[in-house]
Amino acid sequence: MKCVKLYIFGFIVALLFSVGVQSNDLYAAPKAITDIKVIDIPNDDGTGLQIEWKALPKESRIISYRIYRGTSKDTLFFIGEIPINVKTGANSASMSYYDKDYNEFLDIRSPGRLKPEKKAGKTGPFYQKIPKDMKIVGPMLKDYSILGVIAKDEYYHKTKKITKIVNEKEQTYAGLKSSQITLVKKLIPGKEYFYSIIAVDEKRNYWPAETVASGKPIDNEPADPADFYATYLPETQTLSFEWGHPLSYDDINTYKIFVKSANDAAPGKLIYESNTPQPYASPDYAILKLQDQKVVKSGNVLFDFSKTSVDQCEFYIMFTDYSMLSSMSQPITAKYISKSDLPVIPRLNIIDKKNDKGDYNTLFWGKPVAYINSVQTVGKNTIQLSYDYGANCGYKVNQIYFDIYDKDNKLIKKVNEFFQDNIFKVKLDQSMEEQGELKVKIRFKYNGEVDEDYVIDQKLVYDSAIMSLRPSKISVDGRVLEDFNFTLMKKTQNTPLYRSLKKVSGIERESDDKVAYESSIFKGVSEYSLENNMFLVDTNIDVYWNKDTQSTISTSIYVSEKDNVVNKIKQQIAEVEGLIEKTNVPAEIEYYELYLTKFKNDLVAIESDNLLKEINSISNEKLRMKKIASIREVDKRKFNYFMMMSNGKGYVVEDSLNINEDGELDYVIPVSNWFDMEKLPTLIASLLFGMLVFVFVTLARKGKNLYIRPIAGIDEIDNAIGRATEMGRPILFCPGLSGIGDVATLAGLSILGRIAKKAAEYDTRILVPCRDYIVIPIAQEIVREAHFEAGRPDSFDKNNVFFVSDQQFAYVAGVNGVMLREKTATNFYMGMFYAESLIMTETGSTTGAIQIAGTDAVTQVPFFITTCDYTLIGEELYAASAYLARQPLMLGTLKAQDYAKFFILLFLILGTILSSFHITTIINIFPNK
Amino acid sequence: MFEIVSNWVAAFLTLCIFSFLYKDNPFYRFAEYLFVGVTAGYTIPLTWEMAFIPYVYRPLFLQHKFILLIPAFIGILYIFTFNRKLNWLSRYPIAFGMGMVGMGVPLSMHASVLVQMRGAMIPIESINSLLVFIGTITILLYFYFSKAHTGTYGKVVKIGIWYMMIGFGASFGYTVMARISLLIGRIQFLVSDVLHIIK
Amino acid sequence: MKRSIPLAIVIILGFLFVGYVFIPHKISSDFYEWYMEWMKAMSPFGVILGIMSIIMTHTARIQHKVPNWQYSIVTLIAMIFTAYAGFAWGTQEGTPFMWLFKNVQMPMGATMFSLLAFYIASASYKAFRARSAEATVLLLAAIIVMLGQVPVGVSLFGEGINDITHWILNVPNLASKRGIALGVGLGMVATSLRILLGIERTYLGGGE
Amino acid sequence: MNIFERLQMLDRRWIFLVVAIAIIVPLIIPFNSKTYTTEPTEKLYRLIDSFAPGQDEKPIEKDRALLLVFTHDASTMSELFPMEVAILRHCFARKIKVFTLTFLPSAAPIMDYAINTVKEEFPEVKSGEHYVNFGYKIGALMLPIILGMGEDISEAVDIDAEGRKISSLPIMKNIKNYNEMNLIMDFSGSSAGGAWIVYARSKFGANVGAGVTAVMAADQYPYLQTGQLTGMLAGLKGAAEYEKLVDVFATNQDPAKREFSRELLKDTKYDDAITNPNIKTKFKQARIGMNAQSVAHIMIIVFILIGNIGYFITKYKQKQQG
Repeated sequence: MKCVKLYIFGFIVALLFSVGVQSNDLYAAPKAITDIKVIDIPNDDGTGLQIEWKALPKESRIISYRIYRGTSKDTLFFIGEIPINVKTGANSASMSYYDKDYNEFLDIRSPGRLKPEKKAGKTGPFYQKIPKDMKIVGPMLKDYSILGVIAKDEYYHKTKKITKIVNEKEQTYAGLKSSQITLVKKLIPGKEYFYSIIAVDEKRNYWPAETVASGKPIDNEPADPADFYATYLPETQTLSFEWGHPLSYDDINTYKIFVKSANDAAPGKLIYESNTPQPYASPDYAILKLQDQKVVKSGNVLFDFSKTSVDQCEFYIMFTDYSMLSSMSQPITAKYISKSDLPVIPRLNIIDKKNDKGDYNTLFWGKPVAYINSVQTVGKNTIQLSYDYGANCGYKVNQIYFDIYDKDNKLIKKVNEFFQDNIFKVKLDQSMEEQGELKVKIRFKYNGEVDEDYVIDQKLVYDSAIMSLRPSKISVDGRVLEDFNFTLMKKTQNTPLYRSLKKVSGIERESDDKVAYESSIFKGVSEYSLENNMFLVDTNIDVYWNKDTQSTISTSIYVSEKDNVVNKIKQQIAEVEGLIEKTNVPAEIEYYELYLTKFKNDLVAIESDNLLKEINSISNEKLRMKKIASIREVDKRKFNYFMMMSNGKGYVVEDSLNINEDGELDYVIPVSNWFDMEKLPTLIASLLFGMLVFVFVTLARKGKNLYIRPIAGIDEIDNAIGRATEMGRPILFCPGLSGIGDVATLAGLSILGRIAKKAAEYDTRILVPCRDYIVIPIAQEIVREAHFEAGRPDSFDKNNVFFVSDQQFAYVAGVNGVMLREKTATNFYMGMFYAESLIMTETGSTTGAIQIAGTDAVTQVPFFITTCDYTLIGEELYAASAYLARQPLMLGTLKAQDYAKFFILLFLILGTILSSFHITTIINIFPNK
Repeated sequence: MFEIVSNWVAAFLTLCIFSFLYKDNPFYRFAEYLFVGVTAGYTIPLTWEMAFIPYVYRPLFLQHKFILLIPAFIGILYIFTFNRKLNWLSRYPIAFGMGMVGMGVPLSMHASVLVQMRGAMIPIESINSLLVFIGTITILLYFYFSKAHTGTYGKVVKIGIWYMMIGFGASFGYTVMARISLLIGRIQFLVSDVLHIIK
Repeated sequence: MKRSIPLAIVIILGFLFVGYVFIPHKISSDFYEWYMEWMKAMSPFGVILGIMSIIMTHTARIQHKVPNWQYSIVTLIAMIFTAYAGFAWGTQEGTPFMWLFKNVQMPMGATMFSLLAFYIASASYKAFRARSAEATVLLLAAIIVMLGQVPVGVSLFGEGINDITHWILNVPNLASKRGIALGVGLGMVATSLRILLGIERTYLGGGE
Repeated sequence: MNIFERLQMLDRRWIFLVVAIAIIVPLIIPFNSKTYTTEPTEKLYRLIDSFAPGQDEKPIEKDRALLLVFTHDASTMSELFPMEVAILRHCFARKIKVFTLTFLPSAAPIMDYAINTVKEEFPEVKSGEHYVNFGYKIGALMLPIILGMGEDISEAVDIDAEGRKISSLPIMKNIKNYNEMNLIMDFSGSSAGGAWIVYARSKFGANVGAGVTAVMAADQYPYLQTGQLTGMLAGLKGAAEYEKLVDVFATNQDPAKREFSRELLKDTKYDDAITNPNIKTKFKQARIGMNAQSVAHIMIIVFILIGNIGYFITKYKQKQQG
C-alpha cells in the first residue's frame, strides 16, 4: 500500500517535472526564421511560387515548419507543414515549399470560423486553415483561381437554384454548401501573395518568422525543347519527328514544327502544328507523309522538298503556351532511314476486361514473349535459370521450349516448360566463367499448337562484376524487342486529338486501361452567396456528343433554365453580329464570321436535337437529371484507342486506326460483368461441399452413428477442468487476439461454451480476458448461457469476462497478471495468436497450470507444442467445437469435411502424377491466385 | 534535458517490465496497470478523431446524410450489453458485423483450398519434390477424423506427424534469432540511449 | 424476435456476401460500399464496450477491495489522463499525448515483446526433451536451424550446416506448412458455412 | 538429489539470468569473431559496387544510382538499421549515387537518422549532390510514384524532404528512370519488395533487392529463386556480412584494394574489426549483435543438451530402481 502511493507520487513528480521542463526554455539556439524568399518557378504557367528559407540548426529542436499564405501582410492562413526529425535536424541548409498546381483550399475538414494560431499571437497575422465562414472565404475567391470538386449526386440533385446579379446581369447559379463541395486553388499569375513560416519546437511552442515575404507568380515561356529527333524514310516519303516533354508542360498548347534550308538564314516554314488535348498530355511525335516531296495541308503546299532535299534541311520545334509565350529547339537534321530499320507494329486489339465491374478495357497486341531474367549457380556447374513470360488474352500459352546452346552453337539442353513455375535447371560441362556465353532459343506452344516460325533469341554473357551469366536483351528475327516502346493513346468522341495514355516496354503484350465511373463533377468557383451561405457554380452540364451535328449538346440542370444554353448562344450570335456591323476591316469580318458560323451551327444542333427534346419534355427535376445522367455517363466513357511504336529517337511506326464496320472510328465502353468466370471452380467446389454437408447432416439427423476418432487435446479438456476444481482455483480461457470476423475466434468461442458449462457444473470460476471489444458481449453471453444450462445462474459474474486492452502487449501484460494473481490452475488458449503466445504459455507454466492450446496460426503452433500439455493443431481447432457439441448438425459438417479431404487427396495425387507426365490439364482447372 | 527526462521515464518503465522475470512485484504490477490504462486512454481520442468525426459526425451533421442515423443507432445498441434485461439488443450490431463471414465460404475455398491445391501439384522431378508430396499427403491424412490412427494407416499418419515436427522445430529454431534481436534492441536502448555506455 | 431477427440478418447478409464474391458487377461493389459505410458508422461505438468494461472491472475491484486493488487506481487515472491529454492538447507530434505514447506505451510494448528472448530460452530448456521419437526430431531440427544461422555454426560444422538448414526449410517445413494450410482452409470453409446456414450460432449467446 | 536431477528442476530465473548475461556482455565487452560472407550478400555488394564511379570519373557524371526504400518502423530497427547504415556507408565511401524514400510516416525519422549517422563520418558528402532524401510520400501515392519513376524520377517524386525540386539537383544529371536508378533496396519488416517487384521489376526491368528480418527471410526465398528479387540481406547476419564487406573493400585505406576480391576477404587481418578502435561502433553494430546472437544460440543449445542429459540420467536411474 505504502509503496503504491510512492509510485504514484513518483510518477506525478516525473510528469510535473517534464511539464516544468517544457515551460522553461533551456536552450539559447535561435528559433525564429529570419530570412524567407519567395521565388517564381521558372517555365511554368504563372501559378507557382517557391518559398525558400534557411533551416534552423539541430540545437533548435524543431519538429516542423508550418507555412502560411495570404493576400495581405496581416492575414495569413496555414497551408502546409514540413515535418523535421528532431534528433537529426534538417538534412540540408535550405528548405523549400512549393505552392503550385491545384491544391487544398477548403474542404469539409476546414474550421467553421476564423481561428487565430493562438500560440503565435492572438491577433494574427497567423491563422489556422481558411475557414468555411462565407464572410471570410467568399471575398477570397477572387484572389485565386478556384476549382470546385462536387460529388456527382450532389450536383445532380442537391443544389439550390440561386439568382445573382453579376456584371449588371441577372445570372442563375447552382448553390452548394461548403459541406457539399471541395475547393482546390491555383495562384493567379501576376498577383502578389504573402508568405511566412512558423517553426514549431519539440514542446510545440510556435516561433513565428520575423518577416513576411511576398512574391508574384509570373507566366513564363515553356522550357526549351530537348530530345528532338527527325527521321526520313525515302521509300514512303515519310518524315517522322519525336520529342520529349519539358518538365513543366501543363500549359503548353501547341506544338509547331518548322523547316528551313540549312544554309538559308530566312525564318523557317511551318510544316506541322498540333494542339494538346488539355488537360491531358499529348503524344510526343508527328508523322508527315509527303506528296510528291511536298508537305500539303488542305490543298496548300507548305513546303516543297523537291527544291531543297530533306538532307539539306533543318528542322526545329516550337512549344507555345496559352499566353502565346514560346520556346524553340536547336535546329536538327533528319536522319535517313530505311524500311528495315523500323519494326513491324503488331495490331492493337481492344476488348472489355473480363470479370470486372466495368471500369477497365483490356488492350493487347502481338505474340507472347518469354525471357531469362536471372541465372544462379545451384551446384557444381549446375545453373538455375529463372524466366518471365508475358502473354495476353489472345494466346493461351501451353508450353515454352527453351533450347540452350553454347557459344559454338552446340545444343546443350532442350527444356520443355510445361509446368510454368518460372524456373528450370541446366547442367553445364564447365563452370559459368569458363562457359563464357550461352545462347537461348525460345519457342511456344500456344492455343494448342507449336509456332515453329516464332523464335525468340537471347544471349547469356558472363559478367565478372556479378560473377554470373547476365541475360542480355531479347530479339526476334534479329530485332531487339527492348529497343522499341509502345505508346498507347486514346481519345473521346468530341475531340480529334489523342491523349497519351502510357508508354509500355517492347516486351509487354497487354495493358489495362482504367475507365472509371464518373463520381465527381468539376466546376470553376468564383461567386458566392452570403445570404444563402453557399458557393455558386455554373448550372450547365454536357449531355452527350451528337455525332450527326458534330457538336456537344449541353443543358442546364434545372428544368426552368432548360433554354439557358440556347439563349446564351443566341446572345453570343447577337454580340458577334453587332461586332461585324461595327467594323469594316475585311480580315476582322472574316474572323468574326468564323465564330458566327460556329455559333449558328451550335444553335441549329441544339435546337434540333431530339434527345435533348426528350429530356426537356420531362418536367420532374429528379427524373430529368436521372435521364441526363444515364446518357452522359455512358457517353463520357466511350473511347477510341490507338497505338504507336518508337525508339524515342524518331523511328516511329503507327498502328492503323481502330475502325468499325461502317468505316467510322470504333468507340468502346467497358461492360459490367455479372459473373466472375475465374471463380467458377470455386463456385462448383463450394456447391459440392455444401451438398456433402447436406447429405451428412441428413444422415446424422436420421440417427446414423458417425464415428469421429479421439483427438488427444479435446479428451483432456474435462480432466483439466476437473483438476482446477480439485485445486479450487479458477480456469483461464483466452479467446485469441483477433475479432469475430476471424473464424478461429468463433471456433474458440464455441469451445468456450462447452468449457464454461462444465466449469459451471463443477462450480469453478472461469476467467475470460478479451482483446476485441465485440468479443466481450459475445463471450459474456456464452458464459452466462452456460451457467443457466448448468442450473447455476447465481454463480455467473459478468466481471469474469473482461476487456484487457486492444494493444497486443498490453493485453499480454494483463493476462500474465491474471495468471499469477488469480493462480489459474488450467489455461485454455483457443483462437488466433501471434508472437505473444510464448509469453503467455511460459508464464502459465511457471504457475504450474495445465495448459491446452488450439490455434490455426501455423507460426505459433511450435511454441504451443513445446510449452503446452496439449495442442490442437490447425484444423483440429475447428473440429473441436463440433466434436464437443456432439450434435448431429455439427458432426455432419465435420464428416463432410472429412469426405472433402478425401477428394482433395484424390485430386492432389492425380494432378501430381499427371503433371509429372507433362499433362497439366488437372492443374489448370485450379485457380492460381 | 527534456529528452533525458523522457528517456529516463522510458528506461524506468522498461526495467519495471523486466523485473517480472524475477517475480511478480509491485514495480511490474504498477507498470502493467499503467500500460493497460495508457493504451485504453490512447484509444479514446484516436477513435474520436479517426472514426467518430469522419464516419459519424461529418456525414450526419455537416453533409446531412440522415440515413446514417440507422447504423449509428444500431452501433449505440452495443451499450446495452451491460444491461441484463436489454442485452439482447446488442445482438443487432454483432449480427450486422457477422454478415461478412458469409464471404468466408467462397473466399476460403478459393484462396486457402483451391489455390493451395494448385500450389501442391508440382511435377515430381527430384527426390525433394517427392518428399514434399509425401509430406503433404500424409499430413492431410493426419487431419482425417473418421479413422483411428491404428495399424498401417497409423504408421502412414505417423510420417505426417514427423514432417510436422520437423517443420515446427525448424520454425522454432528460425524464430530464435529474431527474438534475440528484439532483446538486443531493448538493451541497446538502455545501454546507449539512456546510460551512454556505448558511443 | 430477440434471436431470430439477428440470425436472419446474418443469414441474409451472409448470402449477399457469397454473391459479392462471385459477382463483379457494379451493383455488387455498390453493395459493399454501402455496407462498409454503415459498418464504419457503427465502429466507434464498439470502443465504448472496451472502455466500459475497463471502468466496471476496475471500479468493482476498488469497491470490493480485492487484493492489489490499489493498482486499479493507476489504470483508471492513466486512462483518464491519457484521454484528457489527447482531447485537451491534441494528438500531434510534440504534445503530451504523443509523449505518453512514445515514452510510456511504446517502450513498455517493446520490452514486453523482448521478454520473448528469455522465454524462448527457458522453453527450450524446460520443454525440449527427447521423450519420444517425434520430440527428438523436433529438437534436432530446431538445433540444426539455430546453428545454421550464426557464424559459430559454420565454424564448428562447416558450410554444410547452411545446406541442411535450407533443406529443412524448403522440404519438410514446406510440406508441413502446405498440409496444415489445406486442412485449415477446409476448416475455415466449414466453420463459415456453419455460421452462414445458422448451424453455429454461439456468437448470439443464449436465451430467447 | 544429484546435480542432474537438480538441473532438471532448475528455476527459470537462473536461465533468465544466463540469457541476460549472454546478451549484455557481448554488447558491452567487444570480442572478435569471424564473419563469413555468403554468396547472396557478396553478389548484392558487388552489384551496388558496380554503380561506383571509375577512377577518373566524376561522381556526378555517373549514370547509375541506388534507391533505398524504408518500409519499417522502430520495432524491427535492431535488425534492419545496421543494414541501412552499412549500405549507406558503402555508397558514401564509394561516392555511389543514392536516394532514400519511404511511404510509411513512422519510417521517416529512421531514414533521417540513418543518413545522419553515416554522414557524420563523411563531411565531403553533400545532399543533392551525392545523395538525395526523397522523404516521406503518402501511401496513396505509392503506385503512381513507382510507375512514374519508370518514366521520369524527377517528375514522379517532384520534391525532396527539404522541399527542393528534384529536377534542379545536380545528382540528377544522367539519372532519369529505372534504366539508371537500376537497383531498389526495400527494407521491410513485413513483405519486402511487394509492389516494387510487381511494378518496377516486371514493367520496367529494375533490379529489386530486399532487406528483411530473419523471420521473414524464409518466405522471401522463393522470390530470390525466381529471380524477382536480385539480392537479399536477411536479419543481423546479412547486415554483419555487408558491414564486413564495406570494411574490407569500400573503406580500405589502400585505394587499389577497393575492388572486390576473394583473396583479400580471406586475409585474417580484417577479422579484428570488433576490437579495432578505428572502426566506429555504429559501423559494426550488426557484428556486435551477431556476437550476442552466437552466444545466445550456443547457450540455448547447451541448455537443451544439459536438459536432455539430465532427463536421460534421471530416466536411467528410475529404470534401475524400478
